[in-house]
Amino acid sequence: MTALLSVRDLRCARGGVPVLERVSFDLAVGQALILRGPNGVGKTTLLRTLAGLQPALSGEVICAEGVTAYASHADGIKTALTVAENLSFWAQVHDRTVPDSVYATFDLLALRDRAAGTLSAGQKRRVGLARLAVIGRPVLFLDEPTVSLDAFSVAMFAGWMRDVHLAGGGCAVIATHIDLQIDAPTLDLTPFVAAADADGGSDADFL
Amino acid sequence: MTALLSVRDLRCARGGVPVLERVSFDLAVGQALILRGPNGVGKTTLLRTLAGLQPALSGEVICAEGVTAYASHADGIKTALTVAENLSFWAQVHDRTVPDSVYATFDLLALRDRAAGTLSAGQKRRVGLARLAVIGRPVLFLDEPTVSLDAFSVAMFAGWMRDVHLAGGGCAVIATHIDLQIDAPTLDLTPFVAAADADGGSDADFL
Amino acid sequence: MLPDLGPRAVYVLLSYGVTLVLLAAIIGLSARRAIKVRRALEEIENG
Amino acid sequence: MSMWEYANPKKFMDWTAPVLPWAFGIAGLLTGVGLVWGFFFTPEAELFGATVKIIYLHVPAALMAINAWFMMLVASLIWVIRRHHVSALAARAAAPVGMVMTVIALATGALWGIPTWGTYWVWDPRLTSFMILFLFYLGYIALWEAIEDPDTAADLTAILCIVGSVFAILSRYAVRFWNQGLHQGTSVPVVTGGRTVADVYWVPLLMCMIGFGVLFVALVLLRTRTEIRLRRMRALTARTTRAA
Amino acid sequence: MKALLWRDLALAVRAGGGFGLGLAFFLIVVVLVPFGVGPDRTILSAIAPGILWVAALLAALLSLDRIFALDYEDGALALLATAPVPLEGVALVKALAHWITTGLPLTLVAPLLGFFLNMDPAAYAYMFASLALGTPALSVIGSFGAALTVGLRRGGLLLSLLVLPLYVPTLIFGAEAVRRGVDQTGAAAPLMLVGAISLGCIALLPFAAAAVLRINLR
Amino acid sequence: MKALLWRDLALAVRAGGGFGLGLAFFLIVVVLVPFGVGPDRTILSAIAPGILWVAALLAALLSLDRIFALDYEDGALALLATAPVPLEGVALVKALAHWITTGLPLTLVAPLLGFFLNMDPAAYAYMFASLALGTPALSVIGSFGAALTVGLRRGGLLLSLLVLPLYVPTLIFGAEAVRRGVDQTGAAAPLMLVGAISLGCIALLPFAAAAVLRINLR
Ligand code: HEM
Ligand SMILES: Nc1ncnc2c1ncn2[C@@H]1O[C@H](COP(=O)(O)OP(=O)(O)OP(=O)(O)O)[C@@H](O)[C@H]1O
Ligand SMILES: Nc1ncnc2c1ncn2[C@@H]1O[C@H](COP(=O)(O)OP(=O)(O)OP(=O)(O)O)[C@@H](O)[C@H]1O
Ligand SMILES: [Mg+2]
Ligand SMILES: [Mg+2]
Repeated sequence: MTALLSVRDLRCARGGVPVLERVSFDLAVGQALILRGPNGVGKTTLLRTLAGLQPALSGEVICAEGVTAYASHADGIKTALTVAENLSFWAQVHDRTVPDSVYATFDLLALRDRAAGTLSAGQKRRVGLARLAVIGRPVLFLDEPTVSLDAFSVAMFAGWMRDVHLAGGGCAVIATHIDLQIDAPTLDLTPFVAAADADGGSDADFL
Repeated sequence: MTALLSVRDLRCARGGVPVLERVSFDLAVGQALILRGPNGVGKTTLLRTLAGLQPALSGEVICAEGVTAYASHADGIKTALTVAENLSFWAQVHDRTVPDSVYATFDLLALRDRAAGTLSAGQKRRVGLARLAVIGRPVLFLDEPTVSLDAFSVAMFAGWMRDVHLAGGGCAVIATHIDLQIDAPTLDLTPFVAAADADGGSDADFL
Repeated sequence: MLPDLGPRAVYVLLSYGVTLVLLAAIIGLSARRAIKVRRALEEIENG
Repeated sequence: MSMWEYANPKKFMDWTAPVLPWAFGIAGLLTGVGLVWGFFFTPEAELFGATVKIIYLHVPAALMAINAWFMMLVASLIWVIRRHHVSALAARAAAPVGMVMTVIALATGALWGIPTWGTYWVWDPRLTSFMILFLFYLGYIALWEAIEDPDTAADLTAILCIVGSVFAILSRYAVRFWNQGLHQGTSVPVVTGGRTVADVYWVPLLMCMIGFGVLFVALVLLRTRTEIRLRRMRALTARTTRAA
Repeated sequence: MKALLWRDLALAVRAGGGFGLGLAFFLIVVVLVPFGVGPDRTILSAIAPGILWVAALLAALLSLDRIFALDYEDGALALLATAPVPLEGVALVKALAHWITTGLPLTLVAPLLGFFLNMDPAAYAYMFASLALGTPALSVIGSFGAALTVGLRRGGLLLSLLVLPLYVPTLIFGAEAVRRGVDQTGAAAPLMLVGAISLGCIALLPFAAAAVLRINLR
Repeated sequence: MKALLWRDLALAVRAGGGFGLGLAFFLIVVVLVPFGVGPDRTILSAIAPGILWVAALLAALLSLDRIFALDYEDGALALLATAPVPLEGVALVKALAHWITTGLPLTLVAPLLGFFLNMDPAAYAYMFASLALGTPALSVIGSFGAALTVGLRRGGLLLSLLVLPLYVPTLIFGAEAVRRGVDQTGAAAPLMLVGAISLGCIALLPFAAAAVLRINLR
C-alpha cells in the first residue's frame, strides 16, 4: 500500500515560536485522519504547513506535486457572485468542469443562482465544501470544515467524504472539535506540543 | 414571575422576504432558550430582530431599554489590541470595569497581554465570550457562541452561563447546532418558517 | 431648405445634433429596457 | 381615497399605462413644433447671430436638469417620511434623465461658448455649478448601482440626495464667490417674474421648455414602471427560491 | 466616548504610522506636482495654495474608509449600536479621531510644504488658518461618506465619488481665503465662511451619519 | 487565467460601476483643481498635462487596494496559491484587470478632460499616447505595491506611500512627453522611455509581486 501523504518528524512554528514537534504519520488512499486537541494546540498551524502555505522548521512532508488542497473557514467565496459562478470559477482555475451532481450532494439546488452574500452562515459553508468536490484534489487539508453546519449537513458532508472522496481514491486530514461520524483514526496533537525551550523558529537565534 | 423578555407573534424578514412568523415566547430571570433549526431557517434573523438591529415586520418584543446585548461570530475584537485592552474598551463603553475573575473564567490568564490577532480561532472566540461577562447585560442574544471551541471550553462557557449569568439574574437566547449541556428548553424554529406566500416584507407591495 | 446660419452654422448644427442624439439615446435605452423587463416579467408570471 | 393610494405600485402601473402615450405624444408635439419654429422661423439676434437658435435647446435642458434634481429631492423626502416604494423608484428613474439633461445643457452651452466667448469652456459660476450638479448625479447613480438590497439602496440614496442638495446650494454660492463669470443673468419668468428674451423667441422657447418638461415626466413614468417591474421580478424570484 | 477616541487613536498608531501616513501622502502629492507641471517657479508659486488644498483634501479622503469599515467588518459597529452610547456620538468621535490623525498634522505641516512649491511668504498664515478652520469639515463630511459606503466591500472609489463633490464649498472658500490673503483683498469673509461650514457640518452631519449607519447595520 | 480575468472584471462591474468609478474620480480631481488654483486660463492651460497625469496616477492608486486585498481576506488568495496556476500569472492577470478597469478608460477620456483645463490642442495626441504607454506601468507597479501591503488591514495610505515614489519615473517621462510635444522639442524620447518602463515592469514585476505574495501568505 503506497502512502499518498507521508509526514516525517515535522516541526512547525507560528509567530516565530515552535508550536508542534515530532509529528509523523502516513495516509494511504482512502484514509482520513482526524486532528484533535484543545484550542491553540496547533491544528491550524499543522494544516497550513502541510499545505505548503508556511515552511516547516524541520522534517518532511512527502506528497506529489499539485494534488493537495487546503480549506479553512476563509473559503474564497465571493459574495457578489452567485453560487454557480463561484463554483465554476474554481473549477476553471483547476481546469475542470462543475459536475451537476455537486449541487445535489451539498443541498445547493435551490441556492444555485443566489448571490453568495445572501446565504446564511451554514449555507455559505456548504458552498465552501462544494468547492472541494469541484476541484477534485485527492489530498485535502481541512480546518474545521463543519463550523455552522446543522446536524443534517454534517452527515451529508461526512457521507460525501466517505463515499465519494475517500472511496474515490483520496485522503484527508481534518481538524475538528465535533464528532464527524467518519470512521477514521484520530490524532490528538497534545503530546506533540513543542517544549517551551524547543529550538528552531525565527526567534531561536536570539535566545 | 415577571418576564425579562416577551416575544409576541413576531414576524421577521431577511432580504425583503418574510422568514419567520408567529414566534412567541417568554423568558424569565434565570431562563435560557436554545434556538434550533436547520441552516437557513432564520435563527440569525430572529436574533438580530430581537436585538433591535433590524425592524420586525409585525409583532412585539417586550423588553426594558438598554439591557440587551447581541453577539455573533463577528465579535468586535480588534486584532491590533491586546486581550486586556479589548476587554477594557468594551467595559468602558458600558461604563464598567473588567472584573479580574473574567480572565480565569474564560481561561485567558496566559493570553492577557497577547495581541488578539495572534490567537488561535478558539482562543479568539473565548475573548469574544469574555466580553459578554464584562459588559454585564442581563439579556443576551447569542448566535452560535461556541463555534471553534474545544469540548473543554464549551463546558466552561456552559458553566459560566449557568452559574454566573443565569444564576445572577440574567436570561439568554442562544442559537446553536451543538449540544451546550445547558439545562434549558429548546425552540425548534422549523414550524415557524413563514409560508412562501406570507405577506409583509418590503417585497409585499410588489407581489 | 436650411435657413442661412452664417459662419457659425456648425455650432448651431452641432448643438442640435448632440441634443437630439442624447435625447434619442435616453429615450431609446429607456424604451428598450422597458420592453426587455416587461417580457422577462411576463415570462416569470406565466411560466 | 387618499392621494397616496396612487403611489401603490399596482395602482401606479394602472394609472400610468394610459397616461404614458399621451405624455410622450404631447412632449413630442411641443418639442417638435417649438424646435422647428425656433430653428426655421425665428430671426437672428443682434448679439448672437444665428447661434441664438441654440437657446431652444440650452435653456429647457438647463431648467430640466435643475428641476429633475428637485424632483428627486421631493421623492426622496416622500420615501423617507412615508415610505412609498414608488417614490423611491421614481427618484432612481429620474436620475439618469436629469443627468442627460445636464449633459445637454453643458454641451450646448460649450458649443455656444465658442462663437460668443471665444472658448468652449470657462470656469464661469453658472457653468461650474452645472459641472458640480453633474458630479452629484454621478454619485447618486453610482450609489444606487452599488447597493444590492433595494430598500437599503433607497434609504441611503435618499439621505445622500437630501444632504447633497444642501451642499449643491452651498456650492452654487461658493462658486459665485470664487469667480464672477460671463454668463447672462436669468431671464426666464419662472424665476424672475419678468423676462428679457425678445417676443419673437419667447413663444417657441416656451414651447420647448414645456415640451422638455413633459418629456421628462414621460421618461420618468416609463422608467419608474420599469423599476417597479424589476422589483416585482426580484420579489417573485425570491419567493419561488424560498418555496423550493 | 473617550474610550472610543483613545481606542481609535491607538489603532491608528499601531496600524503603522497613524499620524505619519496622512502627512507622507500629502508630502508625496506635493512633490509629485512639480514633476507633473514642470519646474517653472512663477507657475508653481501661483498654484501653490490650490495644490496644497487639493492635496490636503485627497490625503483626508484616502484615510476615510478606515473610519467605519473595519469596525463594520469585525462586528464592532453592531455592538456599539447596541451599547449605551448614542450612535451620533460615535460618528462624531470617529470624525474627531480622523481629524486628529490627518487634519491636524496636515494643518501644522502645510505651511512648511508651501516652501517646496515656492509659495508666497504672505500666504503661510492664511494657509494655516484656512486649513485649521476647514479640515474639521473635511473629516465630518468624510465620516458621513464613510458611513454611506460602509456596507460595500472596498467602497474606496465610490466613497471618493460621493465625498469629493461635498468638499467643493470648503475647498473653494479655503483656497480663496489664501489667494485673497496674498492679494490683500479681504480674506476675512472666506475664512469665516470656511469656519461656518465646519460648524454647520459638525452640528448636523453626525445625525445623518448615524442614520445611515443604522440603515447599513440592518 | 482567463477565468480569473473574467471573474475580476465581473466583480469590478458588480461592485458598482467598475469602469465608471475610476473615470469619475479622474473627472472630479480635474474639476477640483481649478477650484483650488483659481480660474485663470493661462495658468490652467500651462498645468493641464501635469494635472491630468497626476490625476490619472491618483485614480489608479485609489483602486489598487482592490487588486489583492479582498482575495486575501476571504481566503481566495491562499487557495489560488495552491491551485495549478502560477502566482506570477495571477499577479499579471490581476494587474491587467486593473488596467482594463482604470488605465484604459482613463487613457481614452483624458484628452476630453483636457478640454476643461484649456489644454493646448497640440497636446491631445501626446497626452493620449503617453497615457496609453504609461498606464500599464502604473497598474503593474501598483499590483506589486498591493501585494506588499496585502497583509495589513486597510493598508491604503501605506500603499500610496510605497507606490507613489515608484510612479515618479513614469510620471516624469509621461508629463515631459506631453510638454515636449507641445513645444515641438522632441517627444519621441520620453515616449519611448515611458514605453520601456512599462515593458520592463510587465516583464519583471510580476515575479516580485508573486514572491511578496508568498511571503504574505505565510
Ligand atoms: C457649458 C456651459 C453652460 C451652462 C452649464 C449653462 C447653463 C445655463 C443655465 C442653467 C441656464 C438657465 C438659467 C436660468 O434661466 O436661470 C442658462 C441660460 C442661458 N444661457 Fe447658458 N450655460 C452655458 C453656456 C452658455 C453660453 C456659452 C451661452 C452663450 C453665450 C449661454 C447663454 C445662455 C442664455 C442666453 C440663457 C437663457 C437666457 C436667460 O436666462 O437669460 N449659456 N444657461
Ligand atoms: N499569528 C500568530 N502569531 C503568534 N502566535 C500565534 C499566531 N497565530 C496563532 N498563534 C499561536 O499558535 C498556537 C497554535 O495556533 P493554532 O491556530 O494552530 O491553534 P489551533 O489548534 O488551530 O486552535 P483552534 O482549535 O483554536 O483553532 C496558539 O497557541 C496560538 O496562540
Ligand atoms: N442578505 C440576505 N439577503 C437575502 N436573503 C438572506 C440574506 N441573509 C440570509 N438570507 C436568507 O434568509 C434565511 C435565513 O437566514 P439566517 O441567516 O437567519 O439563517 P440561520 O438560521 O441563521 O442559518 P445558519 O444556521 O446557517 O446560520 C436563509 O434562507 C437565507 O438564505
Ligand atoms: Mg484553528
Ligand atoms: Mg446563522
